[in-house]
Amino acid sequence: MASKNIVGAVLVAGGGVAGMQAALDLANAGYYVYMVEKSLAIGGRMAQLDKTFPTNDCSMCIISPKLVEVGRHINVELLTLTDILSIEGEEGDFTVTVRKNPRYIDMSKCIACGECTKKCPKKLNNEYNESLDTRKAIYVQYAQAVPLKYGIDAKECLFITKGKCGTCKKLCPADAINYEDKAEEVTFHVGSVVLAPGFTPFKPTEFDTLRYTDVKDVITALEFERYLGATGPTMGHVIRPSDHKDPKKLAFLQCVGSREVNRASNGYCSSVCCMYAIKEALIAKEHSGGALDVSIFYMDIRTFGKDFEKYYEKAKAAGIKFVRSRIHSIQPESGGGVKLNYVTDGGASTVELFDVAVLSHGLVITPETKELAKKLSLATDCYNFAQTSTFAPVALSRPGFYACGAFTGPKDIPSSVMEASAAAAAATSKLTPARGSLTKVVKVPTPVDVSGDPPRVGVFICHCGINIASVVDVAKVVEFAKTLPFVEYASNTMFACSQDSQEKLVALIKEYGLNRIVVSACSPRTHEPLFQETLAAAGLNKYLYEMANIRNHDSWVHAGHPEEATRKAMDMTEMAVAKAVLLSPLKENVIDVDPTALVIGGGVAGLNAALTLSSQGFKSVIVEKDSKVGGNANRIHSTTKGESVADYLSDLKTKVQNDPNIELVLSSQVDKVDGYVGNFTTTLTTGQAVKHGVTIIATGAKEHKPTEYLYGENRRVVTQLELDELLKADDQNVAKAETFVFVQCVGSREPERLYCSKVCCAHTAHVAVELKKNKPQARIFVLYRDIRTYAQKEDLYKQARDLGVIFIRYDLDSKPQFSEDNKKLTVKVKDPVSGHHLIIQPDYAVLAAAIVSGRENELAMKYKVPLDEDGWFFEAHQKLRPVDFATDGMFMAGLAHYPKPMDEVVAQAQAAAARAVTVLTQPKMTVGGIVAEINQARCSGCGVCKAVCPYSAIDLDDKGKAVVNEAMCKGCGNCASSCRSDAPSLRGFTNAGLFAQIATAL
Amino acid sequence: MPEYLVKESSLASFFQALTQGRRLLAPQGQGDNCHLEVSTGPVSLDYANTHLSPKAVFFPQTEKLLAFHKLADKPKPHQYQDLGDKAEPTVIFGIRPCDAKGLSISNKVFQNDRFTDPYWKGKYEKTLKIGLACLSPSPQCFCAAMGGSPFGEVGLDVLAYPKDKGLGLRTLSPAGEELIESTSAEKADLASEIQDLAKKAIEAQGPLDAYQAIDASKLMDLYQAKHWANTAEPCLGCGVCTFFCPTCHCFDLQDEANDLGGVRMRNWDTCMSQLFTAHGSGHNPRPSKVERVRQRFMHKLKYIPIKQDGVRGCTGCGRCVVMCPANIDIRSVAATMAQASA
Amino acid sequence: MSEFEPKVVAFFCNWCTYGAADLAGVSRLDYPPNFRVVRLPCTGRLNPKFIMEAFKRGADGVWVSGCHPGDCHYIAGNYHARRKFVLLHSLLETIGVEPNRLRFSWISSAEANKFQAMARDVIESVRACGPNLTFRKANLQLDLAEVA
Amino acid sequence: MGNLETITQKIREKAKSLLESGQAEVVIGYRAGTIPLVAAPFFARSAADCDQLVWSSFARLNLANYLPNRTEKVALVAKGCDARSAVGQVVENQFPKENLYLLGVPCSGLVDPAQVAAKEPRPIQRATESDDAITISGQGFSVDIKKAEVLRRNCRTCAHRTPTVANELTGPEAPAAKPDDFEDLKTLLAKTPAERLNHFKDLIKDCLRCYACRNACPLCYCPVCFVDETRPQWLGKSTDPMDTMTFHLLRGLHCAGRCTACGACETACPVNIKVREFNRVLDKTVQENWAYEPGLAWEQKPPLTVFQPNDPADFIK
Repeated sequence: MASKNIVGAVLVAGGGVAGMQAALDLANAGYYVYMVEKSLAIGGRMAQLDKTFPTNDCSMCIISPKLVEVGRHINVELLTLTDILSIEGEEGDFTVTVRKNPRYIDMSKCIACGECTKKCPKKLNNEYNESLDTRKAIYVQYAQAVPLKYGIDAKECLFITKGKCGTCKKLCPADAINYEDKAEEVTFHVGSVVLAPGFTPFKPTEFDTLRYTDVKDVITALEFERYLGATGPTMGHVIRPSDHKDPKKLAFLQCVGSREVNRASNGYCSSVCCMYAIKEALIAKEHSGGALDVSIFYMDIRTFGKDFEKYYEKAKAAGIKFVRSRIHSIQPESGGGVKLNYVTDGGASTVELFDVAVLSHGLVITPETKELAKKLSLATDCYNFAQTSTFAPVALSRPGFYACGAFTGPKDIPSSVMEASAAAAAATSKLTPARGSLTKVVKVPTPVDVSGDPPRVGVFICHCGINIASVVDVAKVVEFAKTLPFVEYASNTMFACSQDSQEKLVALIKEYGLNRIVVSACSPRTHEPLFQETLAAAGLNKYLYEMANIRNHDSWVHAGHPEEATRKAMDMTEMAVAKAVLLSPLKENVIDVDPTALVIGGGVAGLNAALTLSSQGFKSVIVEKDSKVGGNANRIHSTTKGESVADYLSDLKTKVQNDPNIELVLSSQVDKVDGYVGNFTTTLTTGQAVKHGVTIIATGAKEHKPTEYLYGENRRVVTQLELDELLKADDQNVAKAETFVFVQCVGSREPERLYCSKVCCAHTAHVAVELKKNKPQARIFVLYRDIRTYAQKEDLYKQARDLGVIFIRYDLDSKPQFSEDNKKLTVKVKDPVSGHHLIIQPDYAVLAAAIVSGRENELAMKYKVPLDEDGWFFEAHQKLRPVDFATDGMFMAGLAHYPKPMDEVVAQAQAAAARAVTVLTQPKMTVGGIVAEINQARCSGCGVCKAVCPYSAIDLDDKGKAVVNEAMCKGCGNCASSCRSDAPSLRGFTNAGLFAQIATAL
Repeated sequence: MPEYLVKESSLASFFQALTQGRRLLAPQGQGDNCHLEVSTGPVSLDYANTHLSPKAVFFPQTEKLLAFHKLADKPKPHQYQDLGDKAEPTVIFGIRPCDAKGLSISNKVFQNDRFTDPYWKGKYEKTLKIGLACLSPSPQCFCAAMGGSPFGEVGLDVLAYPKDKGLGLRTLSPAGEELIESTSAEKADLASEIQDLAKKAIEAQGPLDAYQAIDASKLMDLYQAKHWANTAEPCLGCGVCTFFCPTCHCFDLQDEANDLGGVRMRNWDTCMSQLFTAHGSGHNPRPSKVERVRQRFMHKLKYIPIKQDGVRGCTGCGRCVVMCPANIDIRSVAATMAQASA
Repeated sequence: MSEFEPKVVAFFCNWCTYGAADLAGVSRLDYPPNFRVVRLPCTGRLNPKFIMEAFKRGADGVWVSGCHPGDCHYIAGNYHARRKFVLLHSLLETIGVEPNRLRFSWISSAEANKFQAMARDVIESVRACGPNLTFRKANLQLDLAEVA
Repeated sequence: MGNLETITQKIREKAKSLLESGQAEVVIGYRAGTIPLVAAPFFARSAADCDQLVWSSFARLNLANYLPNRTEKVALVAKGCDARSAVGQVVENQFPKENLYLLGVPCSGLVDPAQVAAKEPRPIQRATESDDAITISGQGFSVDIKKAEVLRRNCRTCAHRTPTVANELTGPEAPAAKPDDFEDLKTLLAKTPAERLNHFKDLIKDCLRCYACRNACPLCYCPVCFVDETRPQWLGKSTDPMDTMTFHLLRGLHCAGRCTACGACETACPVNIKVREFNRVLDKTVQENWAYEPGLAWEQKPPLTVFQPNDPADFIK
């Protein structure tokens, strides 16, 4: 490798949530990223969602900061409307050729004002809203799109296709339209490739019995999602499509295009449909004020993720009906609605009418992705998902190629995000020498010290072409601004954000000695960073900036009231000036980062995290309380893919032991913790003090000790892990055994443990298959509540059934009964199909005992990180930050977060390492800016600020007074508003500034 | 000065005459609820003292001093307008001698050879003060011990006392004389009666020798005495004592402005507040309540006597004794001071 | 204009409701021009005294809006804010501030329509309350005529 | 011996033994006032001092107010509300728990001088008390008044008269009163907003902005109170009614979820404003929304330091 050229850049294909996360982690770890997206904008499927389960977070709200971050990242090159043509070479140095398709819009000129789209005569299906409404031929994909630039649909544009029209070009105030735009081929080099092409929803068009194509009131779940969305075709109002009336009864049909080998050839479970159906059902019901009647028709409810089971219970409590039945066909009703025939649990055939049938369609690989995989010679499974191994879950069959998201199997957002981070780590494990070689750094002059100088405010009022000026009397606002206190200079500008305006701004700052800048233009949410960069370029502290949003909040919404709009623009400008006058230059301090990680827990997660960090060139210390590493994996026989865990573990141990970057401290635990991100000092119970920049908590979990089913009383009753141990040891009794009963959900999904342990169903199916293969005459019964072999693991379930394993369902109120007579074990269970009781006398009864958390309260307190009510470590955000804690520099991996199978454990460990690298890779960290500070003279030490700080950034010092750790503060200002004596203040949003704004608002 | 008599039957015409060309302020209400209010006619004499001291008439809690505007389009922008001297001719009836003495002490602060406060002066000089002597003191009263008397005459134009359901009067200034002459009051010789009544009223108050001892002590001995920490310990720092004190006169200047202009005003301030002495730098020469409590008692019992020829800054009205939530009784404090410096 | 035009001070969190207002702009959803927005990072930054100050200075109404519970960009800012709002709301309502003068909402950055509807509702209900003459500081009575 | 004397005796004995053993360096309790109907805060540091300690129905101040910033070991003579305030101060880091000895007094309610004056307007020279009644006398009169008729309003609805957390009680538990049902507030809410605003404006019309209510309050230990803020000085210092109202509203808000209804604020008010009216509005809100009462246990978390995801707030649209 050393002799070869290693390129410090990575290609990320796909701009969905997985691709974005991978790109950010890569770019923040010192690699240049080419992000290729075939559509106009990034965001992917998540941008189409209304809410996300199980927190009902607004999808757009949580994704849009990520969109902006990717869009603005100096080391992420966004290539939209781009197709990959070829990738040649090998890991370390690939040559990528792409085709950039024409947008017909000059991105550097487009200000996304939307004037062009108003008069475009073409009305086309709006893909963002699943074609439920229309868009124009010149359009943005969705309102919050990044890049927020229009594009022309060349196939439909009248000018491009027929040479007629040209209206948009006439209307564009920024002269951004270029009908002559051409496709171009571009070639660049990368060291590795991360593929995140995502999925497409299964189109139920071929299922003629479901009548999707011809019955209006049969819709897909994604269509329903758009109806729910505030930006959807009905602005969040659920309708019955046939007559736009409020529906009263709604049916969700699960597994449409999933778990379906006959008609769809999709044998796998799509993993997310149960949850999204519950989500859509709940939200629709909520919208209706509870009146809506919702039924979900399902085969197994698969709510296996963190907090999913509680969500399911919440839905039941909210009155959502769950009917275990797979609907074969839908009949339309005259006058709207549909008729469903189904058989209830009791066997009764039922007919029920619904207003709308929602098809919970599965996730499938697109033909383009299939084509791409083929072109790149990547191994795929029979469903076109890319093949990976349990122990390298994001590495594809060809070196240098990595994947995240639905490409390797259907999965939800947090899993995709986890994999994205994991892929970022894996994709750079061989690129370490080139880290930082291609990344750009912004160089700005040292800001002039203006503290103590009287404010000299420069005010710039933007016309935004005609966007502002056609409504607001800009000249009048300028004249008004000149009369405001401390204003030294005020002028208007056609486009404040244009390159020449920016240059002029720099010149004016110097010419007039301006030390505060106010721009009255558009939204600070989109444009503040741009202007701040300009201030920095002019040698002014970038925080001496304030913006008045006289476009989005004024001219665009008060077009009919130009006088009031002008008055409002004046007020808004005055408010901005009043605040600007009181702004102080904010310091950003640099702190050292100790480039070492402390990994707590030496199980598969901890070891993988440390190895991944080592591959990135970072040292770690693993602290393991046991006298050996490996954790629970020491007890597991083989993975659901049949790989030997023992072999893997011994390989892993060898690697760790031989790795000079890894120090292993056995039989030790964390004793005392000091410090914060970049600068932790953790003292171990061995007395050793470890200095580290980040902490990864991978403390694992335990197998629940069952208190039922004669466990511990009868030797034939064993837990799943105990059976694995017997299998590992080639136990003769097991080998001789003829009859096995597996009982699922032992201790899981019970009121006191309201979660699914996630791994048991697949593991049971796997073991059952193995036992059957070894001894086909063996009689194997699986007693279950819902079989949850999600994703491609569904194949195991099918295989087990094909091999003759008998699956018998039981309910929580009719659990299997175990009895013992003369050392003979008898299991009695009611077969719900026949209604009869089955009596089984097994040689072994295997209990799928729950996975329970270690309830690491002490550890959590020491690092000031939270646990949820089940004792799992609580992540910063369930969807988008699944391995981060809210507290900076703290990460988690493995079962400490939630039960999960080994491939997900490895992925999460790699992800935690990737996230850790984004911290460790910077020798110095910049902290400060808009953060809180404490005036200790006003502090009583009552601790309210500390209690309300979501980031544990406030502590009490040895005098009992509050102090803010700038490295951990995110600037929310909770402390500042909670303190009764105003000891904390939030820089940039001080009381003085806000009071000044209130005063000038009136 | 001569004495006069107002018979019960002529009370109405007496008060009627007082209101001629001026407003009459007189106590209304009972107990804690007794206030100086504008009155037209016969007033109740059945009250211990007004809830607040009469200083508020001359030195209101909030007083606007001047106004300014900042409208560039008006003539003479940024000029200010004096809001003082809007006093109307007034007569106050029923000031207790302790409070009258308090006013005279404050008067020397607001009007002296170095400085004249026009806001105080205007009101003070347009007001005639008719005192009402105390026949029976309340448990908190100790005016005599402070060098005053229930029949004290300091600061008054006329001293009245209840007599046979009417009033006995003694005029104490030419203005007072002129005022009474304009009423139906008849001349009478009441000197010996006044002397007797005053003697009785003084005897009803307990003697307190501590004050002489304080007068005799050295300032620094009193100042440096060890007891102040203990004396101040129960103090809540509320400053109620100063708000009710007839001789407390400290104020704080404040500007309030909006986008049109603003006003400058003064508000009562209190030395019990840490903000009272806080410097812009953050330094505070009276950082704790110990210094602040010492300041108050030293001011009343030592500093003012030094500045005002031996006249004590406390007039013995007893309001602070009653009002102090922590029952810090100036009489006990004086005793402690006397003891400590002895 | 003879009709009373209410003045409303609005406090929006940067991440949700300010974004919704941005989106309302993009979507050209018109609403009355009567309120002025103070942008906060989070409703958690909103000290109740800002609301008092707005009224004290003569605002006819105050509108506070942030992320839906659970959506806070800062994890829990709006949860803490909500408790403060509960207190302030009950206090002001009890002491006799017309409920329509002080409005609260959760509007996500995607809910431009809700934003528009709420904006209209806020202004119209404040308009119905009439000018705030009672819960404000009296004018300074500058006697400007005299000064001039 | 009446109950009051027994308690006084017990306080003195315990105070002496605590001081002697060094368990306390100061005993904060009450002495007899220098004027009738008053018991004053008193700091006993010697056995001789202890003989001045008394218990009476006039012990209206909240002695927890004297805890913050004190470095000595303190034994606090604490009635129910004082004890709760002291616990609150420990929770809020204002006093170390290990330095605090709570000598709990089961309280049967304290006498409101304003109500006494309403019954007997003549100047009172002397007041004595038995367990059930007080005897007041002045020039030419002596009157007995049943305590139950002149209890402070907060005492009439005190559900925690006996300290819930104390190192020791001076006697058997006092029967709790029927808790505040806020009926008057409910009646008030039925009136129009304008009527309610007038009611509250009228309530504070005499306010002198002396802040005695604040200074007497054990919750008001801030180094700088919002009324004294100068950068920016947003609250006017004059007697402007809106500035005054703002003071009372924010004072109420700052006490919300922390107020133990001790009534010290009303005791201290020199112009007899029922300042607790503001607190009661919020007491009601806190109890209804978060079922919280402060100062009942060391482990309590004040309601503005925590939240529940499903906290009620229907008024937020």
